[in-house]
Parts: sequence; structure tokens; C-alpha cells
Amino acid sequence: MSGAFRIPRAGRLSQAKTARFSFDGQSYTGIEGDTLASALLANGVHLVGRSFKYHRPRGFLSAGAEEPNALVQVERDAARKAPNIRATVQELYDGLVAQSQNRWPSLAFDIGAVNDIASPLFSAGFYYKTFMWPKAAWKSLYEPKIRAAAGLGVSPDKPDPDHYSSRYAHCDVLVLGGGAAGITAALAAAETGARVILADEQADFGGSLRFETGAKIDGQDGYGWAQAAIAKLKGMDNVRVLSRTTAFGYYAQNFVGLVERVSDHLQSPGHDLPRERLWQVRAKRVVLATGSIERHMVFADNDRPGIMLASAARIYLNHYGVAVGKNVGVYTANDSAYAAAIDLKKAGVNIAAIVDLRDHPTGPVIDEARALGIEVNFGRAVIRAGGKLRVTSMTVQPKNGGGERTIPVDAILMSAGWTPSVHLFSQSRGKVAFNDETKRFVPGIYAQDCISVGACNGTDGLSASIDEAYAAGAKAAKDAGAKTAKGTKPKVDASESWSRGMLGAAPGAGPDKTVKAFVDFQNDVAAKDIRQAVHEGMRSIEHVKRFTTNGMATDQGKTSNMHGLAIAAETLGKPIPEVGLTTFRAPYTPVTFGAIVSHARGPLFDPTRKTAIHPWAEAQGAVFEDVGQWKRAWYFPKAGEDMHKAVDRECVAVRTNAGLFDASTLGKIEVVGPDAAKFMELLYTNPWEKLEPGRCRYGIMLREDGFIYDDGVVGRLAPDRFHVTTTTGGAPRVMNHMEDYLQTEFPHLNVWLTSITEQWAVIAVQGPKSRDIIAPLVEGIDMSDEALPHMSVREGKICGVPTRLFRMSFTGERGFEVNVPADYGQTVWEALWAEGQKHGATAYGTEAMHVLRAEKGYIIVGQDTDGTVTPNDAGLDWAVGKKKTDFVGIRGLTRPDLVAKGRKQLVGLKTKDPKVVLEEGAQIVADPKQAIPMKMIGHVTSSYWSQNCGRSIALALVAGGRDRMGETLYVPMPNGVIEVEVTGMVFFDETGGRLND
Amino acid sequence: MLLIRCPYCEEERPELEFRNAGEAHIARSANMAGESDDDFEKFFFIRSNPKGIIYERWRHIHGCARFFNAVRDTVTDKFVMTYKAGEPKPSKLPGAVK
Amino acid sequence: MKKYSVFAIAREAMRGHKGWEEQWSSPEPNKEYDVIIVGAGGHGLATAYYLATVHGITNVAVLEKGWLGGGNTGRNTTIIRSNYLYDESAGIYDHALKLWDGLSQELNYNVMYSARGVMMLAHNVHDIQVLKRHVHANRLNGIDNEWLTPEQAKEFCPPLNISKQARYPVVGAALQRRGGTARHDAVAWGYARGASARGVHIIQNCEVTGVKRAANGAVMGVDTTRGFIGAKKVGVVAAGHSSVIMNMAGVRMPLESYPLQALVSEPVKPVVPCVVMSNTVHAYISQSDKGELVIGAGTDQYVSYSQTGGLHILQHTLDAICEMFPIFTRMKMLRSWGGIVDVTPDRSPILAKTPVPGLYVNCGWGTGGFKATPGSGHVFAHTIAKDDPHPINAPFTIERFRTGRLIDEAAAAAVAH
Amino acid sequence: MTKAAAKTSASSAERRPAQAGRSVSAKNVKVEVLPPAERVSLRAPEASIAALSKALGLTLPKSPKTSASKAGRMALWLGPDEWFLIDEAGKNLLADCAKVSALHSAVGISHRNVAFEVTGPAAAAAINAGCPQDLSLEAFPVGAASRTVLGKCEILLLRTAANAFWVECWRSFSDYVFTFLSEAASDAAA
Repeated sequence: MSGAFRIPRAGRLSQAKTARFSFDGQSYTGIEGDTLASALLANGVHLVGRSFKYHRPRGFLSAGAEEPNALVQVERDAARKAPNIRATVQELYDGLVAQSQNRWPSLAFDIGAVNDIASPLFSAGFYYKTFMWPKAAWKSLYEPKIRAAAGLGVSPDKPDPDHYSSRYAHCDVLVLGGGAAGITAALAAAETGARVILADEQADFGGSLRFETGAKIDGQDGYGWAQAAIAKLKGMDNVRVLSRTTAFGYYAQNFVGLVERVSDHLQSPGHDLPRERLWQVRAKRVVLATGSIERHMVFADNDRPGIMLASAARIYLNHYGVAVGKNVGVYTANDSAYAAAIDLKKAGVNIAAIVDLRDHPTGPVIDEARALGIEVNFGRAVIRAGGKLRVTSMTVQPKNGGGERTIPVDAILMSAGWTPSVHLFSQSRGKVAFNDETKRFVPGIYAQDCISVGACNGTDGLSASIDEAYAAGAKAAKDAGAKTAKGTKPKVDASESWSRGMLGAAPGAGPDKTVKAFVDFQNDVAAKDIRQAVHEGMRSIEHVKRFTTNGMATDQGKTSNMHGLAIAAETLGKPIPEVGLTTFRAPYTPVTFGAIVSHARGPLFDPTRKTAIHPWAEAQGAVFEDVGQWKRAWYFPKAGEDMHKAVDRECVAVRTNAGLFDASTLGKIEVVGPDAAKFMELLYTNPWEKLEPGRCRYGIMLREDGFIYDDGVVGRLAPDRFHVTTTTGGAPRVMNHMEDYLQTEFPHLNVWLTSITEQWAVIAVQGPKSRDIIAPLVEGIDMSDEALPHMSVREGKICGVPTRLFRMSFTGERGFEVNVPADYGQTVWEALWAEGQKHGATAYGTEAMHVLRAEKGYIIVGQDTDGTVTPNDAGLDWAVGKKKTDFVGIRGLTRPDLVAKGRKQLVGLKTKDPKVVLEEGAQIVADPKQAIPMKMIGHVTSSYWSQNCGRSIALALVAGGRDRMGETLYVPMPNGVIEVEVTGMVFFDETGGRLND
Repeated sequence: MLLIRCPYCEEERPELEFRNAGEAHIARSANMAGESDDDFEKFFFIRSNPKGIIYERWRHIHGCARFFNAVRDTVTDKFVMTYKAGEPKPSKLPGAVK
Repeated sequence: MKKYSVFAIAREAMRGHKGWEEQWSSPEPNKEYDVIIVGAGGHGLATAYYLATVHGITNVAVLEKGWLGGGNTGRNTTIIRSNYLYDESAGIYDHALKLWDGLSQELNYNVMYSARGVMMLAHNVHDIQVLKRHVHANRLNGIDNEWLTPEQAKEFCPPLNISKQARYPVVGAALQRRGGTARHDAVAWGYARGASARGVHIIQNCEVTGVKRAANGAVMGVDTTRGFIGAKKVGVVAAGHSSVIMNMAGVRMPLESYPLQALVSEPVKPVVPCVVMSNTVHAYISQSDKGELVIGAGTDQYVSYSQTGGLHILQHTLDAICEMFPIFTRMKMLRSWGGIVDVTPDRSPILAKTPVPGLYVNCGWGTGGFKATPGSGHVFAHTIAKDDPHPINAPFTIERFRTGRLIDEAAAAAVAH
Repeated sequence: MTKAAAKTSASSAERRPAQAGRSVSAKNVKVEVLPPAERVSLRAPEASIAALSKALGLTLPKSPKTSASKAGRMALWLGPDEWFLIDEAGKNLLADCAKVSALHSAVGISHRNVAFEVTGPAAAAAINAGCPQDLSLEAFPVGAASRTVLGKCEILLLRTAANAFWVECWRSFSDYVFTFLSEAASDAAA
């Protein structure tokens, strides 16, 4: 037997398939198909949680996603802990382990419940008014206590072993909600051949047909009809049916985010299935069939475990076969709760009484209740519930006052009416309209190509909903371009009565009362709190919401918003629409980060770009650094070497013999066309027209504002062809920048740009022996200084494969950059390496590259410049074509502040103590004795130990730097001031003779 | 994620393929070097930033790679139309009321 | 204004909390004021508050098209720090930080300023260079900001993943201990209460539709949905809508307004003890007193006033969060929303007089305005009262875009080479 | 599939293509790395199309999102003046283009890209794990070609059959693309 409250032959689950589970360490048995909630209820467990503020004991309010109370921690294993799981949604599997939350030491005895006793102090917004004295106590005492008391579940503490997947999908008609209306709309759309996706958050379809025993469609009971219709839809090629799938966000242009819970309900999901799958659907038309949510009655102590929505009790009975009590009271302001009483009564549960706020309701359900012998009270209110850990009684009073009567019960079913679920409609930026007669917000003005049908549209009754949904589904398909439907509309044979209800506090919880009549259960917001907010001047519903936190809990106010609004409006003496409705924001129900991130975890968080030569460097034991998305060899430590030793060795070897460096990550763009030179003239500060084919030039690119954007060596391969290099990180934005000007400012130029960054692997061979290393492998290129001088480029072959061979240097040594098609990169490198071994060459990484270039005063854009540096600031005025009449940045350069005196200029720095290496980013002052705040005149941009110079070297941006040559400046560090001398930027081989040595 | 009609690809494509490139119809002067400081400020920094209809540039960077212009309502984010780079600012918008 | 205290709460508890007075009044607008502030966000309300308390100017109206504090004030991730690079930025943000410390007492309203520390992560050599430049500049400016090793960073924030196997391993961090968070609504409400108590009129649901100027060009007042309201001084503090209002006065601005989204998780017990930010992995996170993880990142790419944005932006944000905190994939996003941030070309604010006599503007805070709220209001009140900027906001002119004297914090964090 | 690592000639350096030989099979999807091919980025104005088509031996398509294919040679429309040329047999595309004097730009990018083939009934679903385009046969028919995105990477997508796609990306992104498609393939199969 799967619980004492399971009713034989009730419900739709097969009682044979049991599932064991535990809650707070206690073992129970449920049935496959149960939710955790239905399984606990079957075992008579109502107490499952504690509220946020007062730690009041709580049970199940609902049977669905709107649940504010029954949040538990579910733990598959140590790494698969999930907090704040709604027990009403979590499906049972054999072995499920759940814990209650926000209680200590136990759920039944929670120390935090003293907050409930002291609750008069904890009124709405009390924390804004206290904890201010003494000042220091906020951080040391009050806030830590508040934080420890707040929060619900506990965050996971281990990386999640599960994976999540994603799918983009497109369809003609997306139907959200799989109740009678949604299924009907999907059928109508699908019959046209349109591409249809139908999604529902529940494990099985049917919506309210899951509990409405009175519905009959096409000769079947409602639920059976729904299952048959779903089976039909699943069989159609043009339809995708998604269960356990919640549409959580409705974004611009009919883009809808859905999460499919793929394996959380399975006992052993296995490794192949994702835990959840994110669907991102672009639909031509959307049909919203999201139904409505029942509201509770707002009366004193309406939060006691055992008090729940009437429809929830019906689902527990009619679907799960569970009675929520043995002696049940009903408190309602509309018809639908009667059906719950009737169903329970027929199942053998005693109905203690129905208390109906209405004075003279009539109708078949009322007659039927009476006929079954249920006591029915009109014009009366439940003014209070008794009990603590479980409701024990309800106290009834005529609604305008009078004698009280206390009726023993073990459950109370409530219904104040139904709130249309306009969440997704509202997210679509549609405007809701208030229907004063039915007291509900319904879709008003549409902003996107969608349509609402059924209960979410305020349409009452099954027949009307199906009519509306069928027409809407067909029209949506037609509007999406499909043929006209040729199906048959489902025929409603019988349906249940839906009537209105009431909003706001019930009698006994009115303005003169200070009882705890809860509006928002999870956040412990009672009717009096909302009134207090209004009294304190909160006139916008947004203020009321934020001040009281009404509707801000994990259920986002699905049951509480309308009551809160009504109480605020009443207190303000204004009609509801004037007070306004708070904004509905995504997600509809909470969505795991994992589902949103889906594949973008671990190695797929971001591409890891590796060069063709990477495997060689890895095999050599290189240490890599991240530069943008690239992994670059940083240094190549030999046994026993730390970074400094390795870099010192690499630097010396390059200047003594030669070094090989993988420069493949440099951006490369081929500029081709008869106007290539004209284009280059406009995009770079330098002159290009006269650069002869076969020669290279160092180019500077500015933004229009005159600041350095990028730099690189450019080779002219032919009159109409340039091979442009960019910085590694700058490659994509430089390409975009060039395309922008070419396409939109200079479209008259006949020139095209192609990224060739990845076409060519680039091997820099630098050092006095570099030519000796390369020459034996090269065919078709005269390697003599006369034929191939510094800053020239030739095309030929190396190792039998094509090369673009640049004679250039970023070290100040004789140097070459060998470009070969990427797939040959590693083997050409290996060939060069083999030659290099004969000449004492070494492989060097980016760190040595940085040191070597700094020894020569060559700048690195992005390190020695920072987006506020002009060519003049960087000492590169020589690279700006003085006779040019236009280039990007020409005007920006002459703005008043860019030509003002005292700008920061790039200079060299030598520490007075040559052994001291400055810290990059360190600040420079002229007067080290001044008090803080100090006047800073610059900062260190690059700083290294230079083994070749036998001392430290640094580059710095210093105000008026070039006029300070020889001056002593100071770098105040936490442990003392470092004296430095301002110098030129070249620290090694000032004459540049080694370029040709 | 917006859905943007590329006038070169002649169909609507997801925003992920596009990059916004700022306000449209701000022409670079043919005599850039001769512009005043004020003119340069207007050209490079001042933007209309309208609440309502904006004329803006997009690049179909992960598609046909073309820059083009779009007319969009910045309140609803709905596109009114798109057109190719170099085409004049439309004097009349389709479906415009008033 | 009746003082708030634990005693007041106890007193009210005895009588069902029926004795609280309105936190601010909601008067009908007068025909004319000495000063009109356009925009009842944190900055606008703070301006009004300091006009009243520091400068004795109380005949002030704060006009708000919606509800006070309903714009970016109520939509941001509440990060407070002052560890900016340039003297100008450090000056204004640290001015604000000093006011944050003690603001609850000043306002007699608990704004829950919590100096829980703001930690900015470095993931590569370039990040180290940039962050250390900040650390050193801050130190010499008297602003706390210290360098941490990855291990120290993890000690300060235990759930942080510092594995070397991460796609972008943490290689260091800069920590400003005085940085932290505050309760955003309380800031707006506290200033509103304080200003209202001193006679300032806060007029909600009153949208400015025009700015009236006299023949000599000077400001005369504003047209609103509730009629014309006169004033010789008008301060525009309208965040994302600043350029809309300034256009009404005929001033075109170097501003663009973008959607900025943020999100919170469901509340959990304390797990993230501080604020963690990463520019490279690109997201930031803290945990509210209520237990929600508060998460944000970059803007959408296009100009928009829709207060909504794309799901892919939130995806990128959460990708980054789960890269830094792989334990959070089972956490759930509870609520997401969008604000409209007005961004200047150098990412620094404009807080200045304008070419129009009597018209002042405080805008361009981009994604980081909340932290400046008290300081911004304080110096803007000075600027309006004296018709002359306070030394702290003097550099934040409109003219800097003509002269090129930018305060470019973003450029200073230049992208990787 | 041919041997992925191939020597071009006896005397020349060995070619080492990225991801050579990698493949993954799931129930309804297979992802394989394709062998090296000759590739050219061709740019040309309208007036040059006829001459280039003649030289290349196939008609350059003029409609967006289309491609042309003839004897192992493919031309993909990428933009109004841009085509992506592939010669699977490695025949010299650049040389063919060089014969044309009409205005154009031809840049060799054979080594820049790596190609994958994704095949099987769930091929489109696997690609849709990270590609936001509509890959239904109506919207993306056989022969359709487009630059687009896959996760955080740009790809070039060509549908070669109802259940087969040709996916190209830049060399250094190929590990990411392969890993992504592998993960997606196992989910698409489910």
C-alpha cells in the first residue's frame, strides 16, 4: 500500500508500480507517476516546509508550478543537490531523497519560529527602520544574522556532473499549454500541415481535464480525449509534442524560450540524456493556452498545513488517487470548489462543511452537493483556522459578523476564483485590460503575432474555450502561410461550471484586523502588511510589492498578486486598474542556470584556439598563456628552470645565435584590388602608394578620434596586393573596422579584404644566425642582403611548400618571418628547428618576445598604449604621413587636447638600482614626499629584467616625458619608493646595426 | 533575440548573425582634415538616440558580411524596414501612420 | 519626520503598525519652483535632498514619469566600489563611497550598505597589468584596493573556481574591501523621505513633455502631463531618457541608450560572501541579504528604450557565472529584467552645466551609476545651487568631447594585444 | 574518406591537417572530418561573374543562400560579391581565377578552413543545437549555403543532401566545432 490516504480505485496511476523515497530521513512508499507532493500526501504528510520570514509551518497549497510553500531540497547524490524544488512538480522516482529547508533543528521544531512570536516587530519593511545603531553593528552583527536566517535551500557545493543541451527550433504555430484549449488549437493548426510545436509543463497533457471529472469531449471523458488527441498529434510528422516543457520567456519577434525537463523524473537517467534541454523557438504564430490559476482565500492563519486550493485537492484525488484529509472543510467564493467537495465525498471522504461567501448562489453543483448530504453555508466566512503543524479546525462566522462556530477539520479546500495566466502574454509586451465585471486582467492589446485562448483569455467554460481555440489554431496556421484546415472541431458533450470569485481579503481579515491572513505565503506577506505599505505612502503597486515583498518569492506571485493588488486598491480607495499590475518578467517559473548555459560549459565555454605549431610546443613542455581565445607558448622551461631562468636563456640565445618563435596568432588580412594602395592610405597613417612591391612597412591604424587602434607590418606583394598583419587580439576588430570603411565610406574603391590569419602559420626566425638556418631550406628566393634587405618580402618555397618570406624583426636582430600554409606549419617548424640546432638556436615564447622587443623600444599596442595614446605620444610621429590629406584619424589627432602640452608620452625608465624590476602598472610621481592623494604623472607600461642589458628595463607613459630625459622620478611602492631615471626607449643596440649583422 | 531582415540575403536571420554598427546616415566629411572641432564632435560623438524611430546600421557579420541600414522603433524594438548601404534615408516609411 | 528606530518599531508593534506616517507625501504640483529635478531615481532624489540639506533650497520639485525609484535605481545590481583608475573617476566615486558609509544614519533609513568587498578577477597577463595599474593608482589616491593571489581570492570567496584547468583560470584578483552592495529601493526611498520631510515635492506620474526657454535662451520651466511647471533652474537626471529630455531643450547629447539586463536566482543560504566581477569572462555576481544571487553583465548591442533584451545576453552572462562557479548550474534563475542605460563615448558620466542657462544635466552613468548615487547627488546639488560645478565634478563636462579631454576608463582597460 | 594526413610530394613537408581522422557516431548522426581540399575566397563585381564562371567551369550562383556544384567543385554564394570556392580534388582554383583579367580578388584559403560532414536523420537537429537558423528542408533546402554561427563560433554551412551537411570553420576553431557537434550529436540522437 502506497500510503494510508491512497484511495483504492481512485486516480489514474497503476498502484502496482511502487517507488520508495525518503523525506527528512523518513522512508515512504509512493507510486510511479506520483509527484513528491502526491506521494507525501498519500502518506498523510502535510508539513513540508517553513516560511521565509516567520518560519511558520507550511504544507502544500497547490498541485503545480504555482506552489509557494512546498519547496524541498532534492539530492540524487552528493554532487546532484538541488535546492528549492517544488514538491508539487518533482516527479517521484524510486530512491528519491528529499529534505525540508529553512528549519533548524527539525521541521516540526524550528528555533526560527520565534520570529513568528515576535512577528509584530517584523512588520513590512521593518529592516529599513532599524539595525542602524550602532553603525558598525550592521556589518558585524545584524547583517550576518539576517543573511543566515534568510535564503531557503542550500546551494550545491560540487560541480554538477549532469549535462544540459539546447536546440533552436522553428515552427509555424507554437502552442503553449496542453489543456483542452491548447490541444484543440494544436489539432486545428496541425490539420493544415503547418509545422506545430505543442508544449506543456506537466508530465502528461490535459491541464484542468486532469481533475475535471465533469468534462466530456467527443464522447470520451475529458482526460481520455486529451490523451487520444496527443497520441494523434504525436503521430503527425509536422508536429512536435513536448511534455515536461515550460515556456519560461517570451522575447521579441515571437522568440520563446522553453525548458524541457528530460531526466529529473527518472530513477537512473544514464549518462546519455541531458538533465534538461533548452528549446529556443522562433514561431511565426504563437497560441497562448496557458490556463488559469486558482486563488486562495485570504483569512487568518490560512497557511496552516492541510489548507490548500480546491483544484489541488481534486488533482490529488482524481489523478493521483489521494485524499488530502479525512474530514475536509471547504471555503469558497465560487462554484469550482463544490466540485472538489463532491468528488471527495463520492470517494468516501467526509466533508465537514462548505462555507460559501456568496449570499445566494444557485446552480447544479450546489444542488448536487446538497443532494450528497454536504452541509452548505452561504454568506459566511472562515475567519480563522486552528492548529499549528496541521489545521485542526475552521472557525465560521456570518460574513457581516455574528456568532462564531468552530468546526473540526483536517483539511480546508479554498477557492477565491481563478486568475488567467497572462504571464507570457504580458512578457510578449502585450497590454492587459481589466475586466471590471469578472474582476480579472485579460489580454487586451497584442504586441506580437500571438493569440490567447481559453482560460488565460478569460474565456469561461469548456465549450467556449474549444470553439475559440479551434478557430485560433486554424487562423494561426493560415496566417503563418498554411492551407485551410480540413478537420473537425472537437465536440463538447459535458462540462463543468466556472463562475467568478472574489479578490482581496476575506471577512475577518479586513482593514481593522491585525490577523495573519496571508496573501503571499512564501514571503509571509499578510493583508495587513499591504495596508501598512499603503499607509506609509506607497501608492504604486510596484512600491507596495517591493516594500512588502509581495509576489517576489520563488512563485513570483502566481497566487498572491491579484489579492495584493485588490487590498492595495481598496486601501487607496482607487479602482484596481488605476493602481496597476506589476510587470510580469521572465522566467515564468525558475529555470536552472544549467539549462540556459546548456553546452557552453567547460571546453565549450569559449573556443580554445591553438596554432598549427601548438603540438610541438606542448611536446617540448612549453608553458602557455591565454591571449584572447588563443593559447600561446609563454616560455619553454628546461629541467630545473623557472620562468625567469628560461626567459633569460631564451633572450640571450636569440641575440647570440637565433631563436624560433611561433607568431601564427598575428592577424593577417590580404588586401587585393587595383585600389589597394589607395585604401591602405586611408586606413593607415603611413604613406603606401610609393611602397614598392616586395617591400614592407610598419603601419599604424588610428580610430577616427586619433588614438592608436592597431599596428603591424604590411608587405606589398604586388601593386594590387598587400599582406597586412595586425595584433593577435586586434585581428577581428581591425577586419571589421576596415570592412566598415570600405563598404560604407569608400565603396568606390575596387579592393577586397580577406582574412588569412589562419591560412598561414608564421615562424619567426630571429638572430644573427637566422639566415643560416633558413637559407638551406628555401627555394627560389635570393637570401642575400642586397636581394632581400630588412623590411622586404618574397614569395617562394620552403621545404617544398609555398612561403611568404618576410625579412623583418621584432627583436632588433636580423630576422625573418616565414609564412607557410597552416597544415605545413609544424613540419616546416620542425625542419627549421633541425637546422637551428646546428646553430645553437632556441625556441622562445611570448615572454622572451616581449623582453626582446622592449630592449629595442618597440611598443605593444594594448600594453604600452591603452586607447588614449596618439602616435606622437608613443613617439611614432614619423609613421604619420605628413603630406597626406586624409586618413582615418587625421582630424581627431588635431583636437585641442590631443595637441596640448603635457600629454603623457612613452619613454624609457631605468631604475637607479639596476637589479630592481618595476611592476607593470606601477604609478610614477615627481615628488615622493607628498601626502596622499599623490599627484601621479604616469605609469609603467612594460617592465622586465633584461639579461642582455644586464639590468632591468622599463617603458612608461609619463606626462611631458620626452622633456624629462635624465630626470629622476619616483615609483612609490607599498614597501618603499623606487628611484628611476627617464631615458630613451631603446636599451639595446641603439644604432640598430644588428638588424643587418 | 531579434530577427533581422538582411537586404542582401533577402530573408530574416537571427540577431546572433549580426552586429549593430550605430546610427546611420552620419556621413564622413570628404574634407575631414578641414572640419572644425564642433563639426568633428557632431560627427564622432553626438548621437540622436531617439525614443522611437531610429535609423541605424547593422552588419550581417556572420552571414553575407554586408553593412546595411535599418529603421527600427526603439520602444518596441520592431523593425520597420531594412535597406542596403548607400541607399538614401527613406523619406516615407512603409505602414507609417501620420 | 518621525524618527525610525527599534523603539519606534516596538511602539508601532503595540498598535498594529497603524501609526507610521507617510514616508513621502504626494502633493499636487505648484505653478513654480526654484528648482525642478527631472527624474526621481536615486540620483535625482539625492540631488533634491542635498539641495535642501546642504544648500537650504527646499522649493524644489522632483518630477517622475512613473514611480520613484522605478528606473535604473530599482533595476541595477547594487554594486558599490570606487577603485577607478583616473583621478577624476576615483574622485567622484570615492566621494560617493564616503557618503555611503554613514548614509543609513544620515537618512535615518537603513540602506543596508554592506562593505562586503568587491573582488575583480584577473585571468591573463593583460588583466594583471590592468588591475595592478588600478591597484597602484588607487593606493596613491588613498583608495583601498589590494592584490590577491588566486588562493587568497578563493579564501575570500570560497565557491570561486580557481582550477588551472578552467578555460580562463583565475590568476589573481584586486579586492576593494570597502566596496560592496546596498539595498537599491531603500536608497531611493530614504532620499525621498528625507527630501519630502524638508519640503521637496516629489511628483510621480508626471512626465516632462517639453522644456520651455525664454527669448534669451534661459530655462523657464517644463511642460508636463500635468501642465506647465515653472522654474529658473532645471536639472535633468533622467538616466536612459536624458537625451530625450535634453533634446526638448534643443541640446543634442553624446549619449546612446542600451538595454542592460540582470537577473537573480532563487534565494539560498549564504554562499557568495562578496561581490565578484570579471571583465574577461564577463559577468558579475553577489548575493543579496535575502539570499538571491544577483547577476549581471553587458548590454544588448542596440539602442533601445524597451526595457527588455535578448535571451542570448543572459545566456552569455550565465555561461560566465558557471565558468567561475561551476557549482551553480543547478541554481535557478528566478527573475530577469532590463533597464535602460545611457552611455557616453568615454563611458564616464556628464555632470555639468549645459549651453542652456539654468539647465543642468547629470547623465551618462552607463552601467555603473548606482554606486555613485550619494556623491552624484551631492555635487550635482552644488552645481545647481551655485551655478558652478563642484571641483569633484568639474572634469565631467559636455565640452570634453569637443576638446578630446576624455576620462576613458574603458579604454584604459584596453583589450588584449 | 581518404587518408587525412597526406604528403603533397616526396620532397615537400608533410601536411598535418587539424582534427585529422576524428569522427563520432551517435544513433542518428555521424560527424566526420573531411580531408583537405582546395579553397578560395573569390570576390568580384557583377560584371566579372560570367568570365569567372567560364574559367572555373561552373556557374557562380547569384542568389542568396545558394550554391553551385559541378564535378567535385563547389561555389557557395556568401555575399553579393563573395563566393567560397571548394575543389574537393585539390585542383588549382587560384590558377583558374588567374586566367581571368576581369576585375576580381582571389585569395587562397585552403589551409584556413577545416570541413566536417554531419550526416544522418538527426543531422539538422545536431547542428540546431548551436545554429539559430531554420534548417528545415523548406527553409534550407539541399544546396543551400550560408555563413552562420554554431555556439560561439562562425561556421559555413552547406546542405549537400536532405540528411547531410557540410560544415566549415576556421582551423583553430575546429576543435571547438567538432566537440560541440559531438556533444550535440548524442543529444540529437535521443
